[in-house]
Amino acid sequence: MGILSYLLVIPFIGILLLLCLPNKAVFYHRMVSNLITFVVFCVSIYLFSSFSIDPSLQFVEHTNWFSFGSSGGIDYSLGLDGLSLPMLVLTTFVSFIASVASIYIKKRTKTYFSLFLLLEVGMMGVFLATNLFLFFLFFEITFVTMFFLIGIWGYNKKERAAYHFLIYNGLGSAFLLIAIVGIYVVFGSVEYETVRKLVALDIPSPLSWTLFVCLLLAFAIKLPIFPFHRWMLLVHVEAPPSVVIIHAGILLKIGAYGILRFGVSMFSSHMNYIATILVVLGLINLLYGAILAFAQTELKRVLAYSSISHMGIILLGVAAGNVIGLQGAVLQSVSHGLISALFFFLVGALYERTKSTQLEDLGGIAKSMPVYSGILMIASLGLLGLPGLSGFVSEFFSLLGLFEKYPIYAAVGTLGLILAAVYTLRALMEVSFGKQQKIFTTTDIGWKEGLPMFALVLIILSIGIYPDLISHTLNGTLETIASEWRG
Amino acid sequence: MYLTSYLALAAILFCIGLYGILTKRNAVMLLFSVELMLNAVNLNLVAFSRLGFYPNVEGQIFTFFTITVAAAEAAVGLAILIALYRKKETAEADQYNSMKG
Amino acid sequence: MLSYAWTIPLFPLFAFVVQLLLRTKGNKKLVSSLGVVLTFLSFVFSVYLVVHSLVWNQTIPEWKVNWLHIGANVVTVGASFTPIQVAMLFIVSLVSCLVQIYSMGYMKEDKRSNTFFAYLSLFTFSMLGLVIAPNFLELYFFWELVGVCSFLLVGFYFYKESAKQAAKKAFIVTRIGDVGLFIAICLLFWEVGSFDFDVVKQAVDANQLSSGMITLIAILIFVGAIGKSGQFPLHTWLPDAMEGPTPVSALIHAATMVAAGVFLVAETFWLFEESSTALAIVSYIGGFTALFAALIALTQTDIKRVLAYSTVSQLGYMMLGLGSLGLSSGFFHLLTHAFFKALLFLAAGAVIVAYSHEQDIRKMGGLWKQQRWLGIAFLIGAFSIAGIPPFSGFFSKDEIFLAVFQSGRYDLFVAALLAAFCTAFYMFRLFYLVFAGKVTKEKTKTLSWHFKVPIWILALFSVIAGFLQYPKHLISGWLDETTQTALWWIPVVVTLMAVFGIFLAYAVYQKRWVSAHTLAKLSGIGYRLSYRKFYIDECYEALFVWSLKGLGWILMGWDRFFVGGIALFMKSMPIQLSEMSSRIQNGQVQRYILISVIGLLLLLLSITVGRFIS
Amino acid sequence: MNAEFLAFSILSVFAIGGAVFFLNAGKVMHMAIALAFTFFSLAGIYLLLQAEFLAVVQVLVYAGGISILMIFGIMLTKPEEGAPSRSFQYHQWISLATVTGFFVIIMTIIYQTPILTPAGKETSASVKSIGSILFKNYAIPFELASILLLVALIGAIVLARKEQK
Amino acid sequence: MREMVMHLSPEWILLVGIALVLIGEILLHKDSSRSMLGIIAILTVLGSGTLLILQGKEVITLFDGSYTSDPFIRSIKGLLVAGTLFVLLLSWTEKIVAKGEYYLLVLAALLGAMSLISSSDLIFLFVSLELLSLSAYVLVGMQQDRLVSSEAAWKYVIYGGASSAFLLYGMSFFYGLSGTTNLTKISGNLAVAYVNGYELFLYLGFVLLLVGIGFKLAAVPFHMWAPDVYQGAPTTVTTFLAIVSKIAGFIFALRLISMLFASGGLQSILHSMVVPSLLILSMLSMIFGNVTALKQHHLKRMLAYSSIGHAGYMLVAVISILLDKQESSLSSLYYYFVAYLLASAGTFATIHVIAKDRSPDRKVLSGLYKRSPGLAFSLSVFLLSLAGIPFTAGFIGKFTILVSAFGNSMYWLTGTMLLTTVISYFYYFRVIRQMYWQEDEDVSQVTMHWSIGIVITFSLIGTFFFGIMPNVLLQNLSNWIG
Repeated sequence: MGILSYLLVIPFIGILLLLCLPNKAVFYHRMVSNLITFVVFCVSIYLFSSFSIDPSLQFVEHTNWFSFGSSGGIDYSLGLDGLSLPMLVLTTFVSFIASVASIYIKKRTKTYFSLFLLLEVGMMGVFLATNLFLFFLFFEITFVTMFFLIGIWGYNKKERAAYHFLIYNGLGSAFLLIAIVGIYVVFGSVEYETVRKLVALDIPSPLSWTLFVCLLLAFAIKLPIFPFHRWMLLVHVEAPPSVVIIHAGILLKIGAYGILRFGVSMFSSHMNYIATILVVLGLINLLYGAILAFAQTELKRVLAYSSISHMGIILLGVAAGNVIGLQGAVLQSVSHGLISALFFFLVGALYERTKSTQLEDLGGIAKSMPVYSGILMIASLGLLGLPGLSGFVSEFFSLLGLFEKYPIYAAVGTLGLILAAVYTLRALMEVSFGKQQKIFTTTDIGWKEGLPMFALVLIILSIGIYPDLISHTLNGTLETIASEWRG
Repeated sequence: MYLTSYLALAAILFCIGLYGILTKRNAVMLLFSVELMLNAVNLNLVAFSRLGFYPNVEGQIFTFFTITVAAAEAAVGLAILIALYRKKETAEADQYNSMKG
Repeated sequence: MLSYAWTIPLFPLFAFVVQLLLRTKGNKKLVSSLGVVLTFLSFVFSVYLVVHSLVWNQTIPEWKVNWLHIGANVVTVGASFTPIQVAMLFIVSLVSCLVQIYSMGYMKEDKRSNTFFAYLSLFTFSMLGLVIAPNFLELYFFWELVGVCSFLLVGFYFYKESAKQAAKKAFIVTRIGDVGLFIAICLLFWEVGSFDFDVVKQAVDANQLSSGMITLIAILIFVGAIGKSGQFPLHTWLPDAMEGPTPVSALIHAATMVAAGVFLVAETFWLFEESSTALAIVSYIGGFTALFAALIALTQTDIKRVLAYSTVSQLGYMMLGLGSLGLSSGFFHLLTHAFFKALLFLAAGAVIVAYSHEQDIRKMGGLWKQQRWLGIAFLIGAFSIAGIPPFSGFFSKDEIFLAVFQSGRYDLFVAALLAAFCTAFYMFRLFYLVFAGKVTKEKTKTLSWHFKVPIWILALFSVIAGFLQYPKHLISGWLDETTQTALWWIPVVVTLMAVFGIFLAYAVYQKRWVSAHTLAKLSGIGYRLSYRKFYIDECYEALFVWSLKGLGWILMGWDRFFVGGIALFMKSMPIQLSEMSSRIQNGQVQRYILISVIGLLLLLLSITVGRFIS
Repeated sequence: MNAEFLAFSILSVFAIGGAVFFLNAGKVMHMAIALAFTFFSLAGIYLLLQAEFLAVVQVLVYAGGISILMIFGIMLTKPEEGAPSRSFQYHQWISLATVTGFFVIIMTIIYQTPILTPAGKETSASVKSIGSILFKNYAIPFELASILLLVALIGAIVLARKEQK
Repeated sequence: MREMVMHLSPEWILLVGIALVLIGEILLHKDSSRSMLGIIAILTVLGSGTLLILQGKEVITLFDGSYTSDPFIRSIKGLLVAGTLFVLLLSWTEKIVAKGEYYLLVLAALLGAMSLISSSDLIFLFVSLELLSLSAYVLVGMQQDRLVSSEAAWKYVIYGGASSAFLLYGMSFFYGLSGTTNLTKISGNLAVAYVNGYELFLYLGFVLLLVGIGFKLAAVPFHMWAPDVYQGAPTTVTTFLAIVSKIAGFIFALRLISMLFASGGLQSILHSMVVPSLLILSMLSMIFGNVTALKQHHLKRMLAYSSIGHAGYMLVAVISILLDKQESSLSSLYYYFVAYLLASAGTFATIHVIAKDRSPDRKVLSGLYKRSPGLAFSLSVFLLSLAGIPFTAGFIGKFTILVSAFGNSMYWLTGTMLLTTVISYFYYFRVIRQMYWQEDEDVSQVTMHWSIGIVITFSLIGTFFFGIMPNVLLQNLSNWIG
């Protein structure tokens, strides 16, 4: 067992510990979860620091697992490259934050944290896996645990949300499974590298197109791309804050990661054909989400639609097809992960105090909660892509990349920047500016909530000021991908 | 030509049995209809065993088994019906519908 | 020492961090003086640079470090110190320092003054950063940052509904312009492969870019400038931005940030020079804005709004100058305007404080008698902006008129003259209404030295700044521009227009030979248009805000009913099927057999029929 | 028109007639008797097919055993006659159509490709040959059949006996 | 004779067991406990399993090939034995008056099932099938204090009688065309008939057979009996039907079809008719089974529909086997059997424990997470395995079937299978939801007999084990079969 396997095992230790604790020891449940997620985060930081910057796969682990049929076997293989590393670190970090943000969870904490840790395993596994089968397994873990996390600990319409999550993601994973089965049958392997090479050898056939479209659909639902977005709204609105942090922060990015990993990297020649379609879809997402975000009257819905809008930017970056665009897409994944984590943490803190996130009920929070609204301000500015915060870098890279081949589309895409400002500021101002609408018990945030928020702000700031922090590790891998795509 | 006539007769009886099983309201008649269907099949088998491409005795042996099974089935079916009748107090087959959906 | 010039913006940044940390607990006086002191250090350093660069004509070394990798390209971050930049450094740090001093008085009673000073420091940092940026990306970085500071400061009184709206408007409208700049930067990157000004300049000089592309990029950059500098049609945010505290108006919305657009055009002037179309657009928009805003300023009743429109108008002048190939004229006006407009705003702030936060000029009067020093200072500013010799405004305006005339755009020349007339009129309308006439308030507040010192310093600069260009063409020299031969009649005509404007104001508001009322009636619909700011806001409201809202509602319906409907359909289809299938399962065994036999029949048919067909 | 054909015709008319009467008889008891008649006719047809052993078994098991069993069943359950419900009528028509369809298909297939008996290959199966094949080749099924009968026996007892509690 | 005893020993021992139980039942006093007989039954089944293992890898054919037993068949028999063992263990607490007869019938049914899958002769097949069915009819109706039990038995016997008439009718045509009932010989004669223009008879015969097969598998549209019977039967019997009867039915179908159409001349029929009709059956089963399950409240009824859906999945594997005859498809089917067996046994066992005297409506599960976290967890795992979620055996099973199907270019079938799997998530997760986030009205502790504990534990471990270490089975399977 290598370090990556240990990484996957650590949360299980946490689960065991939790099982040993009595039901009532809520504080200790939290502590165990915080501790474990923190340890995992530290390990991932260690991985980050000892990662040597080149496009190769590192920390590789490879064991035969099982074989079936005439095709080659399916292996247990883990590894990290420049693409998965930032996502892994994002995952561990956001998980830690979400674990801390779970203070708003008050019932059945033991089950909650067990599922939470399991979810973390799933998410890490998704990024660590270097074959499709393993990827799928971990993907499904996230799917099942999320269903419970939404369904048990959500707000009023939690069941509807959970079921929407179930149908859409179920469909997505069905598509994914078709693709994986097909790839396994057609190419005789599920290892990323092998498949990539074999796909590159063939000229696109109807069969490989089908597989590719299935893959794309799977991740389109996860991301989500325009007509598949309904489920995500409900999840954003109804799930508890800490779960939404994970959901908006990481799970949506699995879609982006999937498109990059399987679409761009594996099926590069196919991707080339549909790049323009992808650009158009990206634009639709970007503008559609933005306009709808503007029309919402509830804070979480605003954020949900803004997520759709931001996922559009990822698509644009991917579709740009050059290193810059891809960098933008990955950075956007990371950055939006952090910013939305921060945002939903804030929303959770707000809901805890006001018991409402309707914009009309809110207002003038800045008076009684200056620190809170300061952080909210930073989060908003990050969301609308202010230079100096991580959101800018990613949007800039994505659009800059797009300008190379699709200047007109890119120019239309910049409209998104304006709209982002419009809806974000509207939401921000309805919450913290103006007259205080109701008498809430609004005490400002304390250290418990403040520290993790500050940590997030700090990271958002540092990526914004020095994006190479992340994009450095990416470059090698992305260059290989981009050269394939253009080759 | 002969064989075809036998087969036709079997088919007619089979279909009558089938129609009976589909429409008779008395539960005992359902069991009877099943027996009729099985009889039709027996006729088929016997006809084949004598007049088929490869006339041989296996068809008759088959029929022998079929008759045995049919008798057993009839017995069990009737036993079940009696048990059911005790609770439902009716022999109307369409009344036996407490499970549905 | 010179090689550390890049540290200039860091002083206020440090101040910002410390002030933010001391936000709640810090002693107000300490916190504010920290800002002042550190900004003053920046100022001193800037002066040092000015001496080296402008006076001794030394080149100050650029400073660069690698910042980020964009694909294969390495983008640097750094600082460069061309004469324009050094001059801007000087202006920004000076005005900023003065305004901070002023604010110590102005914000004394505000509970959140520490936050205010922190914001001011942040702004100073961003503005200084913007000024010394050696490449487009860094410039854009700070460009947005100053926008945010402006937003924060406009919305400083967040609990006021109007401040909230104004801040939002300020941010969004300028962002529309920023997007232009953003696109320009992206295009330049793919054309040239770098963001650096010098690299781009070399490429432009080497004719690497097609002329169409240059025009496009220049126009897009100008769009950015339009947004920031409040040019028509994106000017609407600037008057509303007066909702912020007055020192902010003086610093950001008069002297520095709004001039950033002009600065940007000046900085990339080599690009504009290559495209006559772009220049024409710059000058026409500038000229139009100058007149248009001046016309609006004629009728406004809020002291700060008058000044705001005046700012818009003056910025239009600067653009006009630049568009007419008068780089030095435009920049020179920027310089002088920074002094006199800051002066006017600070004075106006003092007036407002004196009247206990009353801003309506119709409720003022007779302040001359109570606070004469203020009157004098305001008068200096007014003369300067009206273009009365020997005040600084006269010289810079004169240059612009000269440039416009020589560019051959006589229509713009006439418009500019009209604007000059209006300028003089509305300034003195303001002066007479506020300072002359009856005393409306018996006891006005006495003002502390915090008010007086900055005002007087700025007044001093307003008076003397003009002489930078007059006997010796210092500015042109710095900018490496050949001086144009002056035409004698232009200053005369301009001054006459100004004097005429002043006289009219005197006649109407001091002597009341003609009542303002009849004048308004005379102009008919013109008055109404001017008073309602040509209904631009209303138009925008109808055009953009409502259409966006409408679109939002339509899409909302679409999203909920159509997209959601499809999802619902997909969901209900299995359920319908399920219901159908469980209805068939009615509990009767005969029904079951029937269904199975029908199934058998269909199967048989489909197979045999399929067999016969194929 | 030989004797065998005549016999077949008569017997088949009896068999079908019995079956049709079974379908349409008004009283349950009549139905049972009609069907017993059919079973008898079938035994005759078996004789025609030279399956004497089966004919005997048919008479014993069906005409004798099963018919009697059924009549017992009828008596035990005291059937009452009544008009079929509306929904059931509906069901009847569909059933009729389906069965007719099924019948048509079978008849088409039977008559489209008639199976011709190879000349001179008719075998007559004596009881002896049946017995020997049965116990030589079909010993296991025979054993199984005995278990089956045991199961039926036990099952019938278990099911039909009165509840003990 | 000695050979016959040796080779048939797994079946013989069941006969012995039946006899012992019968004798015991007669000897025992009316009111005394029948657990002794249960132990005998269990021992018998265990013995049968042991003998199966002892037979090793040899291939046995008896009576002109009408009885065959090869390693694959034997491993399937192993599954049947295991399934029956689970059923017997569960039966310990089942409320049935005639417990002795009950054990006897279970053994007889197992005997029927085991000889069913070994037989290669139409007569043999028919008799074994009827032995299985007849025992099942009686078993279903044995809970005489419940009306539904009798009613279920009634429906079962009528439906079963009709379908065996159809099956026989079909068999009679095959016999007529080939003149033999021996499946090893039948195919060649059929090919002759096919060439001579009797293909329509073949079609007719096959479709009629399909009724009988469909009935055993509970495949749509011949599934109509299943929901009522599953619901009405005692839970243990339902388990038996869902596991043993179904698995035996599949192997029966597979052998029958593959041997009927084994001859090269009939390959075109296999492709033009057999596979398409199975395909239709499979698709309909997957769709209707899963879709109808959506509306069900009654757990056993829901599981009945779910098992109809699973029959559809398994049919996919059967079709793959018919198409490519690769061992991998065979092992995929086997793997699915294992997964399905474990999960179903576990599920029914849990329901058996929880529902007790009540009708197992979904509501009985409310708040189970509090009353018995272990049971709630196990039931969740079983349901997840049925739904095909990774790290359970069900997923690997589904995956292998998908691979086989895709490898045979059955893309639409693959698609349908996954789509219906998604639909199935709904009702499986709804049950889980009921346990975890529906508050409970009933707070009584759940008590469980040790025998059921064994079943649940074993199923749970197995479900996880085969989900995580699939190679253990897959590797061995290819050894056995290859």
